[in-house]
Amino acid sequence: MEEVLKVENLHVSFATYGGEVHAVRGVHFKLYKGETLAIVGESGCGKSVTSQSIMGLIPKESGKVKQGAVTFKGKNLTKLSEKEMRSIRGREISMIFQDPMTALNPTLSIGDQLMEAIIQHQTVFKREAKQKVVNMLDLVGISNPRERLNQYPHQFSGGMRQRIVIAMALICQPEIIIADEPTTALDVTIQAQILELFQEIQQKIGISIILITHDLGIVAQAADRIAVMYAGKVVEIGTRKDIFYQPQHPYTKGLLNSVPRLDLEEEQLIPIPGSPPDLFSPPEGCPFAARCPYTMEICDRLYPFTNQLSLQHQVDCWLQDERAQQRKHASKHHH
Amino acid sequence: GCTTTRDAGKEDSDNKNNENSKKNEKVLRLNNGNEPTSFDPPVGFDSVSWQALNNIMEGLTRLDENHMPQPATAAKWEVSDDGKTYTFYIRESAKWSNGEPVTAGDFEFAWKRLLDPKTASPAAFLAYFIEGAEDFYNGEGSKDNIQVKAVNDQTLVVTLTSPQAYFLSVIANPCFFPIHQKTAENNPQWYAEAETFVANGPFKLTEWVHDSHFIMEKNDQYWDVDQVKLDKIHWGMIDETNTEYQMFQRGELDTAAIPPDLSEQILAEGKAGFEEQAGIYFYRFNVNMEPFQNRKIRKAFAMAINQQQIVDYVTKSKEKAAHAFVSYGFQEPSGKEFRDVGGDLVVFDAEEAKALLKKGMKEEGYTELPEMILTYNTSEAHKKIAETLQEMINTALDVDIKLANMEWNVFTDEQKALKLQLSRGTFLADYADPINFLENFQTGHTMNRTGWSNATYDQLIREAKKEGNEAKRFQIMHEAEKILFEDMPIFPVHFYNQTYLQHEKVKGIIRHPVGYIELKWADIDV
Amino acid sequence: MAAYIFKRFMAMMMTIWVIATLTFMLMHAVPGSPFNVEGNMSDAVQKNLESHYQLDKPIYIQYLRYLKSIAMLDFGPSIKQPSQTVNDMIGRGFPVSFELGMIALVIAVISGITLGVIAALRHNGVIDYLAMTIAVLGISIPNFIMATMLIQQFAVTWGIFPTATWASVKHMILPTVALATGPMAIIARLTRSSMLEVLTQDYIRTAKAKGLSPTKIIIKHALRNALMPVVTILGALTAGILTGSFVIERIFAIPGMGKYFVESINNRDYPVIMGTTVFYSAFLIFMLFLVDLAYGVLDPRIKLHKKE
Amino acid sequence: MQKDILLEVNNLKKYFEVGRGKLLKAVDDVTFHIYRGETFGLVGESGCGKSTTGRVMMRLYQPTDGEVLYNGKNVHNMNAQEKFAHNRKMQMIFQDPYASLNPRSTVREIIGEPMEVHALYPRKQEQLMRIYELLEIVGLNHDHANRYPHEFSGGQRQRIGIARALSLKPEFIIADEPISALDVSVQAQVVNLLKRLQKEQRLTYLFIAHDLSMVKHISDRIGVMYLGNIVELTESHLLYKKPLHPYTQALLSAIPIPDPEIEEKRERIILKGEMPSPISPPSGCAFRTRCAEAMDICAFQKPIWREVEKNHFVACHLYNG
Amino acid sequence: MGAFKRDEFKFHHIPDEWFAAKKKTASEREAVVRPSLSYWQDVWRRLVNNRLAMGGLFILILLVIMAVFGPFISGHNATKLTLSNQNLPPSSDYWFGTDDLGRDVFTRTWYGARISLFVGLMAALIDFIIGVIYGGIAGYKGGKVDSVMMRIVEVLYGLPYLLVVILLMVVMGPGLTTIIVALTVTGWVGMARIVRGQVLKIKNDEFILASKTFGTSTARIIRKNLLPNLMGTIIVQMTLTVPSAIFAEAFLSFLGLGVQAPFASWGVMANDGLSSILSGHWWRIFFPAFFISLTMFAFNVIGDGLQDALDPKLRRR
Ligand SMILES: Nc1ncnc2c1ncn2[C@@H]1O[C@H](COP(=O)(O)OP(=O)(O)OP(=O)(O)O)[C@@H](O)[C@H]1O
Ligand SMILES: Nc1ncnc2c1ncn2[C@@H]1O[C@H](COP(=O)(O)OP(=O)(O)OP(=O)(O)O)[C@@H](O)[C@H]1O
Ligand SMILES: [Mg+2]
Ligand SMILES: [Mg+2]
Repeated sequence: MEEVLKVENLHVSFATYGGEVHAVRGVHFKLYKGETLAIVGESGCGKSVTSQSIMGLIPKESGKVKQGAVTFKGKNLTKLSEKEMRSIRGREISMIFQDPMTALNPTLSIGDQLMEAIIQHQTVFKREAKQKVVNMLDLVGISNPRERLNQYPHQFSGGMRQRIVIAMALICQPEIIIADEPTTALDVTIQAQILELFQEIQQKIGISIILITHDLGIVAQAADRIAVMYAGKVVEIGTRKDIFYQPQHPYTKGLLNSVPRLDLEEEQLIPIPGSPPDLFSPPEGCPFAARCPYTMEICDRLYPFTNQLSLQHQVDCWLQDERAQQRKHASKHHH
Repeated sequence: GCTTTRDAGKEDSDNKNNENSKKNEKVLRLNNGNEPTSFDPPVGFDSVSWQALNNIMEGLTRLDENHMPQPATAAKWEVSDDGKTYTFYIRESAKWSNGEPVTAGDFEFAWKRLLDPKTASPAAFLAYFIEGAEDFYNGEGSKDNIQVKAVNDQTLVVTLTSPQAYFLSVIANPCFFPIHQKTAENNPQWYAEAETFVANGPFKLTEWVHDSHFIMEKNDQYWDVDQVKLDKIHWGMIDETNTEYQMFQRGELDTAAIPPDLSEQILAEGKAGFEEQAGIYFYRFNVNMEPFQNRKIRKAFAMAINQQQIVDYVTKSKEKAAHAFVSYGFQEPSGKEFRDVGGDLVVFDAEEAKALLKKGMKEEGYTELPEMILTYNTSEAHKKIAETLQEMINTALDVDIKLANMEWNVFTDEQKALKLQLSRGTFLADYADPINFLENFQTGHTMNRTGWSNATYDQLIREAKKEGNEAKRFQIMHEAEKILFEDMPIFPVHFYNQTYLQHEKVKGIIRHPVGYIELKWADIDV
Repeated sequence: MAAYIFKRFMAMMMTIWVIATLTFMLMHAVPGSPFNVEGNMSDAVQKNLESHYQLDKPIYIQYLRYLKSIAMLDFGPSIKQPSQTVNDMIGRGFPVSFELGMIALVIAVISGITLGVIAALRHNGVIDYLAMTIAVLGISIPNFIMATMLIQQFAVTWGIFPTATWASVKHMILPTVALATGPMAIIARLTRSSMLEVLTQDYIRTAKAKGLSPTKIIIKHALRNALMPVVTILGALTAGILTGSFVIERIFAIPGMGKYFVESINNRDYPVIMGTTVFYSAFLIFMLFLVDLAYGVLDPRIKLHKKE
Repeated sequence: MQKDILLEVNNLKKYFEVGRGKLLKAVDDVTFHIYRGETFGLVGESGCGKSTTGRVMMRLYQPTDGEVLYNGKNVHNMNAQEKFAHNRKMQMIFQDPYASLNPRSTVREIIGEPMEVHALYPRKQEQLMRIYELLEIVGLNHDHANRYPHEFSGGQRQRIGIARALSLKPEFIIADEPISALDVSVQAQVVNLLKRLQKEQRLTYLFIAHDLSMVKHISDRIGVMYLGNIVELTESHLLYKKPLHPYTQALLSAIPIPDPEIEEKRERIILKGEMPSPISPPSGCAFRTRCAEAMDICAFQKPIWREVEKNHFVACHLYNG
Repeated sequence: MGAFKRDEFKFHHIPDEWFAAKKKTASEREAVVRPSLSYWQDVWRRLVNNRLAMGGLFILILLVIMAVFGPFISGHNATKLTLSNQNLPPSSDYWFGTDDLGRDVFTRTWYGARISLFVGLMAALIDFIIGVIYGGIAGYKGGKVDSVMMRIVEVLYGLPYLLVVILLMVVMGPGLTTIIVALTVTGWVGMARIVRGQVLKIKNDEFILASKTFGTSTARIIRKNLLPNLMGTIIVQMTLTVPSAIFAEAFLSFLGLGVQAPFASWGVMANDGLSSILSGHWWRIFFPAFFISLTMFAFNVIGDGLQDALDPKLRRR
């Protein structure tokens, strides 16, 4: 498998009135060609910040990439100048944002907004650019694309706007698309349409997708590999099957247990108690310790090391340690 | 039309100089302050209209540099023995700017129009000297009874109600200017635009952009055109003294008024000219309101005022401090100055003032004076004087008086309705005779505004108006003025004068005390 | 659309009528008369003048006459300057005031927006502070002081510009600058805050993700949206400039219409008061209407007929 | 389960006037009833009129037509006193935990407000005790009482909202999407809490959501709404097993299941387009524009609301006759 | 996979007991770690961090102190004329020079500060009361009531202000009260508009709805739920009203409406000193104009700072 993007030990923090927010604290993952990597995790765990650092879109006034590297085509994106970064954005890596209602400029026609990306990155005639836009809109399933070029975002429904946003991301045929919760704002029926569109496109063009979401259902449907984030860290990463059928991290397990399933008649949901930690002062040890049913003394003191369970499957958890395993066995034998 | 709106006259001064030397034109640039009210002679009864009217038109007489009436359109006149009937002989060379002769009929037409209630001329009262005038104006008599008759084209006979020596001076006022009858009958609005204006003065109106500027040029039809030196006069309308001064500094104006703040400096440097003006700045007591119903208290306040200090330190424009009501500039038959003969009728005396106040308060049974308010109409200059008066009264009498200012129209209304205790007043003479000053304090006169009434005084004024003997008349007037100051319904502050800046090359501009400017003899050194 | 405009027009007429009526009442409630003079004016003369201008008629007849004059759009002659009609005065003064106001507005808008944008882009930086200090100074120096200082420096001391009047382009510079500073400051502050707001919007992030250059993002994406609040106040600002120009017109001896607003009231020149008030309120309301139209053009989401 | 009807909604309509003369038919002729003690789920896509239905029931809006009977009494036809008394019986939990708590009030003030309005506890101390009790019930503790909403996480806030709704000891609670703004890991907390409370306090719920899996989990019966209409209503286990209406079928198939193997095998019905505007809804059956099985009749006749089998209502021409 | 290799050395230092299970109580799980700050404490904290705003606040406090004590410092009287001491430039005796009637500009400046600041604050206060009530009603009632009320505002804009002012002066006589009334005749409109907009915005917020569901009276909703949430906007608006009222007072005083001579506000002093730009007596216009500017600057930066501090975007962090 060809590696197109590698994120290593990424640390990002923000200076706010309330103090420094450690939004991302050592994220690492790789993205292979043609695959869909899902990043799941709850709100505020740093998914968006991770994607923003890949794009170099961390707001300069307050945010800072403190450590780590994002390697793309041999270049460390975190070290590139703004100008170099601009030539990558939209052309080689593009992004789809969560809310299609606000992601489009309300005062510009969609044709205008789609065309400017092409014009920015390629030397083409306007006619040519227009043709490309029309083709792309056609691809994402907007009927009568030529007529609709002059319309404004408010004249489209939410689902159509999200298609337009997708078309915008695809228009320069990038290698990577980062989709930050592309369907969260949409209804399930529309979500199904959009997810299907993603799959179609991936089959046609073969790009790599980073899909950020907090919906495990979507992940089960659309991802090849999954990274589970918690409080600014990737706590578990593995293939779809690894995560769903052999989850190792208590958080991953908890997550799977806490969502109801349409197809089953389970009686009780098992929630994860408590709330995610505040990133103003992240705990020294494992951030999940406070909510973890298997907490040990060490969890509060030291962040666990990464355990390589298989070629693709890694998990950061003290429970993987032999000593913890032993105790577990011991207590099992007791009963 | 106004095709040359932005004409040469408005260009930069450097440009202007070039052009002038090329054409050798003598252009005078003046500021009229505001849009003239009207160039209809009987209607435009104020200085913004007179300034211009006096130079584009001419009456029977014209005031000379000594402000004395001289033959103008009338070449000569005769006065009957009883001094009541005047026969004017109009010069044959007097022409309108359209080439037609100025006739006695034009005068008769104009004067009767002045008195016509339909004209609604605010100046009509000036013509009340004429037999039958007042009745007609009040809608009681007929037009034909007005004793103004054009005997023929050249001869105009006027009969007065009483012999008035100053009649010749009064008719120099623009409201007595003739009107070209035919023009006026064809186009009732003939005076509204430069194109239709028919002039008979040293200049004619050639351009008038309302609220912006107007231009007059030498009138070659004028009978005395040889005396006229200027080719052109450009009048701007700059209603802001500071700007006017700044324009003068930049050479965009040839004369300018002096901003109050600068007058001391400029006068000290001797750069400014100044001229007497027949007018007085004074304050009115309301004799119907406490505590000023008491004569002694009024006098005490009047004597607490140091007029000299006010002109020296506050107005600072070299005005003359006023110690009586009639201003300087009126000659008695004896050749003496009226004011000098009359002398000072009230002078600053803090001791005496204090004593008078004490006596007055005793008379009225006051242990303490009631609250007093000194009111002036809103203006920076008035405020300064009011503040000074307040201070002077406080220092001399140890009395607190409050200040209040009012919007001008409200102020006038309240003053007329006798609602103000102590309030500011101004009188500017309409014609050059002391009686014009003194008649104001007759009982019930619109200018009285004090509630003061004195039968002897009223009688004296009536007598003076009828008196044919000049020496006697002046005697009566002095007597009246003394009575006024005995009772002290007013106290004077200062007489007006006109201070102005003028470029050295400009010569021969005459500023009359009755408030208008004379450009017939003006000239510019090239 | 036509129906909307008609409805709007009727509402405008209604407002103007109310304003005219109130003004009429105010005008007659205030003491003083057009014929008050400092000097001598006998009662007879005064009476004569009043009957000449029909001010001796009962008040309701005068009111009806004014209503008629409004309906006919003919306010008759001025009382103070009887040889001119109110229509003449407005017809002559308004274009000048309009020219002055518009130039000032253009200056204010361009410089205000520039200043505001620069400040927003350097939020909390030295440039931001500097720009906002300029803006605050612009608001806080009274324009009569500003005007007098400008003349003193630029015309008298340095002789670069002519002092006053409204004759050539050169003449226009100082008065328009003096008039523009206040509105400029207001626009600058408004632009700054709305720009700051817009810059946090998602579509700006989208534009960045497309790889557009900052200049392009600001000009094409941010500015247009940031200007929306600026456009909103433009109507009121224009009308304000028009009346506010009184001081400037006076200082610079510009033959505009501003003086009539003040002088007609000081003179109790009733026809002129009514004429200018009706004209002004109509203009104001019309400007607000234009702003609505402009809003629709700038923001495609707003359709005119959707608003009440 | 005893089948005692607590609440009845009959032919409820709510039209909003938008612009001149235009009507937005947010709720267009809806009929259902809720049994005492049950949880009635209402699902549907955004804008289909769920909240409006809830709000009309809560009397936040006046209905355009139809009635809401609570214990047989029309809630919109009460005098002031009755209204005030009724307020205590029915409470609401809102969707947005950020917007539904006054940011300027402390938790204590927020939970105490309804009690103060109804003057339940004349003594401050008693009220405070009750507030503490409520906080405990929802799993928060005493020191939280003096804090401000912005200091809490979303899940905690939603629990504060629940505590507030409970403060008047209501019988019936309308929960308008109480979990859709919450994190997945926290949603279960709130749902479990609601379930526990239902048992402990014998509450009846109207549970509004667009997440069908959660609705199915918590509800006894479910109504599926589409464009102002309820298209299908049945017991929750039946709905998944045997959906009748094409819209319900599509809706169910669109919901991803967090299990890769099942997902791989699943056949999906992907609906075309999106929900039409409620200002100009399609004639006849509102769903026909997106329905794969639309027939001619669907265009001009509105399908009737009928009980196709026991406890299974549906409005669709496919099941006519 | 070198990066992910265990660090054997560190690992061995971990004591075995640390791997014992540990129970957490519910309250530990629900711990709220954020510091407890009320909304206003939070705003204040942000404001303090804004140097410009703090500068403004400092200036303002200084101005107020000077307004209180300033007139007594120099030992000169504010109204005493000393005609022989006219137009003296600033010196060790007269720190700000003297005016055209020989009065001490320093003392007058601080007297003026009292008047100007008082007028500004009073006008802002009254604007606040009227504007909040009017805007609140228009916004809360909405619909017809709103559009009629907004029409009235339009009419108010169209009326010739000068006429209104003159009438006021006639009815009430000149003085401080009159000037404050005159300032507020139209001054409240801005406040009303803003309040109306805000009310329109938040009146449908869920927390208001929530309050309605338990039968809260309208009055209580406005008092307890609406107003506290409007306060931020209102305060920002007030900081902008104060300077504009100070400014407008200058204009009205010029019409003769304000405090009566010999006392003078800054605006009057600046106006009276206008021609000193030409005469070179710069101190007569400079000081009042400078302090007007300074006050406006202070209020404006405080307003801007507050606006930033109140920004809801930053609030959720
Ligand atoms: N510009 C910023 N300034 C300050 N803090 C920020 C900024 N952007 C993000 N953060 C903080 O960083 C943390 C991670 O945010 P991020 O947006 O990556 O979360 P997320 O996982 O995408 O959550 P969600 O699912 O809600 O989108 C949060 O605590 C957030 O408050
Ligand atoms: N106050 C209102 N005025 C006008 N239209 C309204 C109003 N409230 C709701 N609507 C409209 O009524 C329709 C139904 O809205 P409602 O809020 O009931 O939908 P919903 O099913 O709750 O959607 P969501 O899942 O997004 O909450 C929508 O089209 C909405 O725009
Ligand atoms: Mg995110
Ligand atoms: Mg809803």
